[in-house]
Amino acid sequence: MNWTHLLGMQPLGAAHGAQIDGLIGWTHVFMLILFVGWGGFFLYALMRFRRSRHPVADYTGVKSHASNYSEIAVAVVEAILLFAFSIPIWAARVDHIPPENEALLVQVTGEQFAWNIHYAGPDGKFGRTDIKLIDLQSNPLGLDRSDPAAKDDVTTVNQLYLPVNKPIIVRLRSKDVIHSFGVPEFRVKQDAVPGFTIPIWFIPNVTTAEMRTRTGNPEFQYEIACAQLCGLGHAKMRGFVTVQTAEEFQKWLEDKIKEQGSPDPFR
Amino acid sequence: MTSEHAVDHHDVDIDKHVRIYVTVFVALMALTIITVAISRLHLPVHIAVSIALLVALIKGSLVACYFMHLISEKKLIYAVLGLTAAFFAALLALPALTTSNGFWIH
Amino acid sequence: MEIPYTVEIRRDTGLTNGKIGIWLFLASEVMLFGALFASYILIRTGAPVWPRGDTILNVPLATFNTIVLISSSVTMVMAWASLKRNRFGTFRMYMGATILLGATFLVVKYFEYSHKFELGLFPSTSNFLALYFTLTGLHMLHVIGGMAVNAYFWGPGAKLWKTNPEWFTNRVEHSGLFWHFVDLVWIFLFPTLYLL
Amino acid sequence: MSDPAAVAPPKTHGAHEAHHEELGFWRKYVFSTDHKVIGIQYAVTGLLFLLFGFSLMMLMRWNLAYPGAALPLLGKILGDSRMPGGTMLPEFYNELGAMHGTIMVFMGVVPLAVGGFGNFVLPLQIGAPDMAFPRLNMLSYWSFFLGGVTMLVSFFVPGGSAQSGWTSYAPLAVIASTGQTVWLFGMVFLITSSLLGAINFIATTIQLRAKGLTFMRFPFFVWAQFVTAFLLLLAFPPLEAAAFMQLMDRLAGTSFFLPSGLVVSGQVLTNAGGGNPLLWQHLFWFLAHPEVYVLILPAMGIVAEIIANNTRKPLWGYRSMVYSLIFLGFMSFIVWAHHMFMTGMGTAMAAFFQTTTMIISIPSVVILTALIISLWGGSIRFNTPMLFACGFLPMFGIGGLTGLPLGLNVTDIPLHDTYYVIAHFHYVVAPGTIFALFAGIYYWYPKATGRKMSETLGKIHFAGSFVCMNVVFMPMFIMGLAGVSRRLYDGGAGYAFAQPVLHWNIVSSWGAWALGLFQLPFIFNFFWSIWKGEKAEDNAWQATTIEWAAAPSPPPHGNFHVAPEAYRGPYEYSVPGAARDFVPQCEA
Ligand code: HEA
Ligand code: HEA
Ligand code: CUA
Ligand SMILES: [Cu+2]
Repeated sequence: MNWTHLLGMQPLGAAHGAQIDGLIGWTHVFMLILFVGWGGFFLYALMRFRRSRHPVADYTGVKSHASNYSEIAVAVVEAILLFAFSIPIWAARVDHIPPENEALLVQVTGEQFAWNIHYAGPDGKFGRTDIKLIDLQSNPLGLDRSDPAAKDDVTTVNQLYLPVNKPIIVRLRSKDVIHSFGVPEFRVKQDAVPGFTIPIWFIPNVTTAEMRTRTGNPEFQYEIACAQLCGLGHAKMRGFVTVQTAEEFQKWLEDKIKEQGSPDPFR
Repeated sequence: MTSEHAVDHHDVDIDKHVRIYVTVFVALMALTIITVAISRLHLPVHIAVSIALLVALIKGSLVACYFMHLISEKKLIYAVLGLTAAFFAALLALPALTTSNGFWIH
Repeated sequence: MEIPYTVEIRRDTGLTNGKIGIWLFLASEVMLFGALFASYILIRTGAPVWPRGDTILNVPLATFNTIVLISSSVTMVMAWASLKRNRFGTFRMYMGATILLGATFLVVKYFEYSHKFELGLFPSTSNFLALYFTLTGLHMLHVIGGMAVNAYFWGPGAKLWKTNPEWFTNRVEHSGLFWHFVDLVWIFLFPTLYLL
Repeated sequence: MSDPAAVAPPKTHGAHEAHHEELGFWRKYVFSTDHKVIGIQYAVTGLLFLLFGFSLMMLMRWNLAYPGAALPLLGKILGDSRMPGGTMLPEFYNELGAMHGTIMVFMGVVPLAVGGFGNFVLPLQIGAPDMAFPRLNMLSYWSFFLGGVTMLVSFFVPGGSAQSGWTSYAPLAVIASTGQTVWLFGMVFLITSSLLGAINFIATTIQLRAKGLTFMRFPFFVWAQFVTAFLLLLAFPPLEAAAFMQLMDRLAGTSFFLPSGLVVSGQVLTNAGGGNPLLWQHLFWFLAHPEVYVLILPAMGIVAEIIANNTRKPLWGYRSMVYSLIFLGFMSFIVWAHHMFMTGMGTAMAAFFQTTTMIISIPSVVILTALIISLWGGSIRFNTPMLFACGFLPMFGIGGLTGLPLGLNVTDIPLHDTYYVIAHFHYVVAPGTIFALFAGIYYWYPKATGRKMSETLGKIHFAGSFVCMNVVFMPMFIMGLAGVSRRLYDGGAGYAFAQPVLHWNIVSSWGAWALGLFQLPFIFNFFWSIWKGEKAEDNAWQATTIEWAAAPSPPPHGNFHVAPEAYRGPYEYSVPGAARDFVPQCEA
């Protein structure tokens, strides 16, 4: 069943998304059943026992204890949703993060009001960063370009480029206040809490191009929506994700390295 | 020793209580000296902490039981304090769990 | 209809209104300081290094203060006992002593604080000091509050002894309960801040 | 209290009260220690704050529906610092949002539900002459009043009021403008007020209940207030502690909630660091989750009373309801972190908190089920109180049920901090709690004034509010599922993915404004009936509970001429073989 569509959620762009939508879908089915069941009984009782139709109340009312079963049923269903689905899926999200050598590691640092994206480059090492070097315009992360590990690092602002079908590990951090990294299509959301570095992972499985044809919207773009109130620019804290084929991504990365590897980036 | 006793009678068992108060006072003094003395030994942190808290706990219960008459209080008061103790525990459990790695920031 | 059980106790609960009231208040106080202690644990366990209290704070002074506060608890309970024994004079004496001991505590604290400030140690200096000042500061507010109540019963409030001695005794007991609680909090603050 | 002064808010006194006997007036209506007067003061002040909080929201809804469009006339009045050229600044939107939340929760619903109904009804229902500590009671009202005034003042300090959400998350709140400091002081007053109130309620319930009124003979409303009082008593202090710490962070430069090395707009903060932003969240939600049950339990209590009275039969499963209530109160202390699922929880914590969250939903189901089953076999009268009570049930149902996908933290991933959350809790607090409170006002109004409110106006009020509430909040589920974040001053207009659902913002807004219009009959009714309302006899609804059966309307000072006694359970309606269809608790 296509829950994503039924629930009016954003089209899926990540491998684990279907699980989540499924769980949301079934939970809503459960809620609907309860609501209709209780609601039906409720309305019927109101009709049937209105004063004009039932002038004398009955002291005992319902004798059967059927309701106990319904309550037990509710408990059982909730237990299933919880132990069979929610807890295991969450465990997969946070405990089974793929090894870094099989994944692309990206550091995303929130700040009022932008997302700073940092790739380690081919050497897989993030260059040293130092708050003393921070410059809002030229070097928002305070990346020390003199550090050898930083030579092949790539940094961008609000532009997250990702290869399709490869596990992505995003290391979330924040420079100032709490932000929240949310990409609706990926079904990921995680607060970026200053003082912590929090990893999240997902596998984007639909390229931006592919999504454009699917949605029939030539301007389609994956958007990073800040979900945590972070000040007056909260509504404007918007980033973009571009999912490309492995080749396209590789090319993009190399171009960037050429462009930024030189001592003075952002020209 | 709760307030239901009229002001005039029970002088005797008041005297008994007063004696208890004095004993407790001496005990508290002693324990105070002991904690300070122990802290001088510079024991490894976790041991120091547990001892210090243990002593504090003893002193605290002495004050609560005798000065605050908890030892001979009504059930209802116990109930209220029991409830409080439960939530107090929840409160103290929180930071312990939060910081220990893997529990919170995965 | 008048409000019952202000003085006489209610059979089934065995309590007066005031007794329940003060204990409920203390329960909320427990949660207040509980939250502060929880914060202390969280911040300390989260910190890479944590100074031993006695490297920064003045243990002898604090020990003296501990003794002062404990003594004040005793005088407090003695004040109440004197009322039980129908000796208003001794009550006045003990209550006076309690208030003076409270004052001594504050004076010592004042010197402790001002010394820290002279050394340029402020709440903003480190989280250890932040906790030290916040916890002791809040505790100090409680001391002041308790002294105010005690002073009231030592002075104007004592009129009640003439008209309704039993009620007065109860009220003194209740303010005593609060005072002992303040003492109790200090008993935990002292080791946590100064000795560990 | 058939006297206008009693129900008019304290502020507007003096002016048209000059003719009253000078001395008596102040002690009688302003600094009164009579629980009924204090209750009415609480209720009216609370209602005014509700109206004010609602007005703030109606203003916000403009920018949500028409982002950037100049608001006609009103925009001018609010001035350039807030709405230059009539278009709303994001700062101002954030002020309104934070204050709407704060006002509605802490200055609207709690004062009305606990301070108002609790104060007025509880002592009467348990046959008490007054609260156990009348002076403390007055103190807690004035502490609340002071807190309220403080909050209002904060709008006029430089930089405007608090703007970091009602949750005041650090570090944002710590680096925010002066308004936040005022907010924190305001909260300290409000918290103090609630703590004093809670002590009073518990002591009163335990000590002053009438002879023969055992706990299992309590009306459900009394139970609800009793449990609520414990929640307030034990959950509020941690927030008070947190408020002190945030004040220290803001005023004394400490770093309880600030980690080291913060860089705010290029500037490195010079604080010592070493703090933890999550500490604030823990302490906040340790209060704020119990707080949400503080918002709902009195509402459930009111609805239970009205349903029993208007079905003319006992509540079904009273005992199981009471046990569920107690269990609910207890559990509400160990679910708080379900508001923090996205702060980076490990599996263990996540498992623990979503399990407790699922568990806590069961007692609510039990209570709601009992209430609905209670209808069966009744002889239902559809007067205004009953209509609002019946409106409450399905609305709370929707709100409560949508709490489940939020409670499972996997499904919370896409829903967290979206309009889905907003919709969830508004269904419980607005068409839920607010409806219950309306029901309570219509129900106990005759007790307070000796007159009934107009049924016709009441039914218009109900019909209009019921429809509008759903028009306002149902669309938010759609927007939430589409992934639109909350607290966006442009309602999501900045995001491409939100475009397909943006039109719902307009629907929602018009719903809110219409809802505002439908409050007019109520406001008119509320004041008009004081003088012109149809006279009501002492037991206006032929009720069994003591406040109706034993006290005159309005009750005199001291409430009862002779101390009532309880001889039976609270809801002995339609007892087979009885002379009337109700046998009061206090009749031998
Ligand atoms: C009165 C207030 C109230 C109540 C009662 C509830 C009840 C519940 N809430 Fe809600 N909640 C809030 C107020 C409330 N909440 C607020 C204010 C927030 C947001 C705070 C913020 O972030 O600003 C919030 C947020 C919130 C979150 C965090 C979401 C997020 O930020 O991501 C979660 C997650 O677990 C949650 C869960 C629940 C659950 C499981 C219940 C359960 O207790 C619900 C149990 C009830 C039921 C299951 C219904 C049963 C009834 C029926 C089945 C009968 C139906 C009847 C008929 C059809 C006639 N709530
Ligand atoms: C008890 C709590 C409560 C209540 C009742 C309400 C009621 C309403 N709320 Fe609010 N709301 C919150 C608590 C509440 N809210 C909170 C906590 C937030 C989060 C804030 C944050 O982000 O930090 C929020 C956020 C919030 C938002 C999201 C803002 C954003 O995320 O950017 C919106 C959007 O539409 C909204 C709308 C409304 C509306 C239309 C009502 C309507 O239902 C209003 C109904 C009100 C009435 C019907 C008034 C009744 C009173 C009278 C008629 C007075 C009569 C007077 C006399 C007789 C004297 N609320
Ligand atoms: Cu960053 Cu909102
Ligand atoms: Cu909650």
